[in-house]
Amino acid sequence: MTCPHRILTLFAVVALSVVPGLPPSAHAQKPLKMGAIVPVSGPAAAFGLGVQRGMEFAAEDIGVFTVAGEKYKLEVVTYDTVYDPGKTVAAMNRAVYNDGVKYGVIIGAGVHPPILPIIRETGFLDLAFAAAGRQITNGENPTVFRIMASSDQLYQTHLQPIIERLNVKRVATLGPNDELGKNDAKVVRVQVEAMKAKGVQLVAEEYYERGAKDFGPALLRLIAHKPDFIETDGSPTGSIALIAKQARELGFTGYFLNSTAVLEAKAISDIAGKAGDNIIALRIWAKPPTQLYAQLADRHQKKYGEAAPGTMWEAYAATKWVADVIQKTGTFDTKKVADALAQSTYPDHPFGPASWGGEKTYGAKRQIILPIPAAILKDGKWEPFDVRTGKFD
Amino acid sequence: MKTAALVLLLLALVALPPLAEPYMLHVAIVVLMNAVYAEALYVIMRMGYLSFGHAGYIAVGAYTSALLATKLGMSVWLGFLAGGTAAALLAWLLGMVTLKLRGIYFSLSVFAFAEVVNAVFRAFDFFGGPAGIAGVPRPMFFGVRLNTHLGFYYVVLGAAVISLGFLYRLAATRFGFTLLALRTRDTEGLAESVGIDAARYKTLAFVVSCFFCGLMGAIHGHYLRFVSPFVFTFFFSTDLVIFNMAGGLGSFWGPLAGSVLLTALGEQLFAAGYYKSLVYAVVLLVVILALPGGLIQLPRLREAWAARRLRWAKQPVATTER
Amino acid sequence: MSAVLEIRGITKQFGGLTALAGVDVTVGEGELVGLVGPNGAGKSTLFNIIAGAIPPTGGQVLLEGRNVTRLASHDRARHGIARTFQQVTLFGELTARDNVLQGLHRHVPSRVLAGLVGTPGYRAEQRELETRAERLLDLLGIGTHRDEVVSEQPLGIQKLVTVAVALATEPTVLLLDEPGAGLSHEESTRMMDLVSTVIRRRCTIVLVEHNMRIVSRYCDRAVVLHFGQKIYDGEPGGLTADQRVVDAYLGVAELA
Amino acid sequence: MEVYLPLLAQGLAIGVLTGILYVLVALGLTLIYGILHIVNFAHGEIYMLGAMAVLYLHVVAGLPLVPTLAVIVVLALLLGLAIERGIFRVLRGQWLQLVVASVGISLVIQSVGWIAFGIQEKSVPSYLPGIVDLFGIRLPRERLLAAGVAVVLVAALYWLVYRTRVGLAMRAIEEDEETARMLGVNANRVASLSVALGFVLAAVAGAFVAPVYSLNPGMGLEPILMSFLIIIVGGLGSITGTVLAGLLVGVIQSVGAILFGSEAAYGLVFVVMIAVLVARPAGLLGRV
Repeated sequence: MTCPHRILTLFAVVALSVVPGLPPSAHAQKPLKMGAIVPVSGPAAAFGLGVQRGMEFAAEDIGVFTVAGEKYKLEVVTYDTVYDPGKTVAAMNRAVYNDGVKYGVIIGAGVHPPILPIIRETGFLDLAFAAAGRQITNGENPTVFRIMASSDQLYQTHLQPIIERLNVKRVATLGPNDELGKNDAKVVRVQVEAMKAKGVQLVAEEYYERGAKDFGPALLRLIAHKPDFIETDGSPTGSIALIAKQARELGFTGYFLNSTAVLEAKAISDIAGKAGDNIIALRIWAKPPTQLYAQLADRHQKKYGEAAPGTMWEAYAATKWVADVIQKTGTFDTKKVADALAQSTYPDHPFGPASWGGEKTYGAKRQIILPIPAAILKDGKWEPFDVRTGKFD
Repeated sequence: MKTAALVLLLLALVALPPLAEPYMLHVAIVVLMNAVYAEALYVIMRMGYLSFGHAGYIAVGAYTSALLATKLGMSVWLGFLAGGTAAALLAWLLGMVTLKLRGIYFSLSVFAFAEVVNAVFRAFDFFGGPAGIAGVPRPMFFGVRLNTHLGFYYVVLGAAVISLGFLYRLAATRFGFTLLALRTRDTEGLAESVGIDAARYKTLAFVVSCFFCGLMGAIHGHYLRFVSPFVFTFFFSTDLVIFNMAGGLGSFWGPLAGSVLLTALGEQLFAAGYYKSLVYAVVLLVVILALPGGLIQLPRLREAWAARRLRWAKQPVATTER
Repeated sequence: MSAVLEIRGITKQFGGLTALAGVDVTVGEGELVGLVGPNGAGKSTLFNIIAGAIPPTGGQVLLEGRNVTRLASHDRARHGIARTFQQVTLFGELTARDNVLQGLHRHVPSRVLAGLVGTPGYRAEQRELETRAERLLDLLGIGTHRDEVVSEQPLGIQKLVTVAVALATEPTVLLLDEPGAGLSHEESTRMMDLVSTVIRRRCTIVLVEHNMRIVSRYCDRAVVLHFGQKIYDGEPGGLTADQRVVDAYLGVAELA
Repeated sequence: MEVYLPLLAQGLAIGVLTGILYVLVALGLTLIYGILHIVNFAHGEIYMLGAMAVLYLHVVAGLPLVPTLAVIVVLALLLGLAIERGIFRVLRGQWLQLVVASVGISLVIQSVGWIAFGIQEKSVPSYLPGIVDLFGIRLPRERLLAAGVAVVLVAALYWLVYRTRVGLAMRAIEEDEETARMLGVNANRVASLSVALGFVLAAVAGAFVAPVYSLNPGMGLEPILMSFLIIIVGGLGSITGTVLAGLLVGVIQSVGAILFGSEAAYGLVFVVMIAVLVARPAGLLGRV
């Protein structure tokens, strides 16, 4: 095969391979595609798995619905971002421009900056699962909603009450050295400074490589400052369990706080054993807050044989909420749906009645407001850790 | 005949895009970028040097251009060149040191360099730390900012045509030909004895390779409109090596074929990262074991097998490359 | 006859071992000098010092009167010193013609820009180089093998290609390291015939050889090294008569 | 922050213990490189398979620890022989193809791992829970166990390589293969054995380090990066070099973290690596 033919075959293969996906099979109702643009491999895979399964459960429960006289069924399409900004752009290009996806859940403050321009240009309705990142929910991004409690919200409402209740005086922070970790540390610093009068001070701040397994070096320096409270920002399950275990090994006896994690009591106690006690986790329910919450948990256990990752419930709720609003407004136009969504409330969210807020902090009503639980780990089980929570608007 | 086919292909690449969907333009952009990265790496792989750290030089290019554009408001076109030059400069500095090493020593030293580059970008706020640098602007073209896929496609196409043209012709020059003389420690001795300053040629080859990585890295950063230490990772470097090996190191067309086919294929496997790495790995192993010359050797498979059987008989179990 | 290559007081220490102790040799233009000595006498060490592969501990190497002792081997090659290696070393994956081309390229400016553009002048120059390479291979009688990859050729052919590559740099002094080694009797005779007739006309030759019959038959002069010292420098014919050479090296039976 | 003695002592102890774990993980890599000059990029994945084997055999299936280890050693041997025979031998002599093939193997095992073992983080309960308090320095028992195993394996490796006929054959092949072959050393069998043993060391390392950290299919990447660092700093192919470098890196990370913070310590380790590469390309004790 001489050289020129080789070039032509190359060109033909490229053209062929980008042919858009197969046309949707023409069964009774047309599919409404919703994207799960989440990490399904790599260190943050557990976050993505919960969202994917939560959305699929929601699609099953919603079943067939009508919009402007047409019958539709929700179809969840997963695009693996591997928590890498470059791959997230590729996923968005595929979803938005090829598969015609207009709605989706996207995980990770760190991967948002390169796709926000695409979201603004195409009006993609992004249900963001991103605790940090003030630049996500604001006036410039009308179609971006944060469907989980943000770091600002968590810490503004919970940090000071928890510190007071435990009578903590020396706070230290240890988080992943990425967008999430650095942002949470900033928010914590502000809250702790506000309690200077009560003698509370921030004594140490350390970071670790996301996905690292050995926290000895970071913990050594931290524990040297004799903290009685270690805030571990957005450390995932594997990390917080190892941090607890290794910190106890180094003689730390105080409390841990974790804000945005996907924590299962069993997973932590398997890894850390008794060392896992006294971990306080925000966004984790010790007792199911609603009937729906418990049903979803059992359904996941039956179907997958393992405990549900913590992101499942919020993804389930957001998907159903958006589907309801689309049905009510009778249009797929994301601008209209976004405006309607912002005004609407969602009483049967698995966490409890939910609405939108955040104008004061973010300048746009795009931050979900819902009951924020706190729980403390005792002998491998979560126990409620109710504190009088501060206000967030 | 060959030039006619090339001109035909170029015409298609220039004329067809306005009709294409934005997604196809996205894939074309990614394919063109990976083709330039693969061919840039090929310059030193053709010389027998395997690098697991080229993503580091791509990152240097991307960050240089992004910083110049966001912090100094410099014209993006100059940023592209600055990205290439910065990577080339770093390659020159480090090349003098690492190129004394051969074989796996060299591969691992370049890999270490890439890890340090990422660590530095993550550690210091000047580089935006772990959050990276957002709001990296697209270039302006007669007053219009090229924010559309089509607009930016032509920027990438232009850069790719220039880069690939240069790299293709480079192999035909005496400089390119001389690089073939430096494949192993022994041939390097022979090269020195016929008057080839091996160290200078190797460093120049490394600088050229890293220049084009930096140049396209800069363009890549402006395409994403964002640079972060989590984009150009170790796996990015291994992908480029896989493109080269799968395509075949025998000629310029090898890495081109490898990168075009695997990138286009990779774009289809969006559902899960591990499907893509599984397919890449299986293609790589099949090619290395069954097609000694890579995909472009397909037409001359029997010869390639015969050559390997002959070579295999004399080969030691312990590879001699220290 | 002006001196082409002068070696003045070259010494070389490897840690405690003295490989060369103050060797002086002068080679005139067009001479064919045999460097002789038992294994470990320092022949290859001297060779490598002249070629610039290893630096001497003391002494000087002069090429056409110019001191090249400090020059790296690639600079020395440009000034006219070419060599072959004891173990056959070639650009294994390239054809015979390409191997020779690598040598030829040293005397032509690389002109990268012209090459990139592929100007007619550059292409003509390239074709001319290729014909010169083919002529060089024909000269050594291996023209028919020019398009074959050298690693797949028998030793005899490979050895001739190594000589062709060295000759391609148009050297003033050619250092041949045991050209006949590993070859059958006819092959080594054919090689030496080539060396003493065709190649000799192109440059001065210093050849390392431990086979006395070859040195006596082909070389103008023989220089004998023994434990790093020069113990004989003169007509090959006189070798057997010189008592020191006999004691140090030959053992009478072998020479007869 | 006042840096006082007990903290430094604790840091040093943790550094040494972590360093020994690095040595345990890097041992298999050193053996294969030492004999065949192949850097096995799939080493991290074999380590992961060892850990997963403990999870599924010992924890899930309930097989006692010792039989589990026996099964792991046998499986690792077979996998090593298969990969050497099927992949490495075909590419004999071509170091570039060999290295890239091992990258391919690593990606295959990792991808299949994600599919087979699922995404959720898993764990293996500790064989020896609790800590030992030595003059105020707290040392986790499970790490001491892993360190003990490392010391045993290093000693066994020394004994094998320097005290047995097999070891002699291995060194012969590494030193001068042609002569070794002429003296009747079966190069192929030595190659197979070396790779198989390297895989066993990797899998056993995985089995003993599993309880210390948590498990997921991608757990092989971080140890492999650290092992590369160590065999380069220590000198490719030298067992003593690996041990020294492992301890050095462990101590630099922990003491470095106390003095400069853990992020800087991570960067510091790579800077040391490049410094060693530049000063002594062969590493502390390696031979080029």
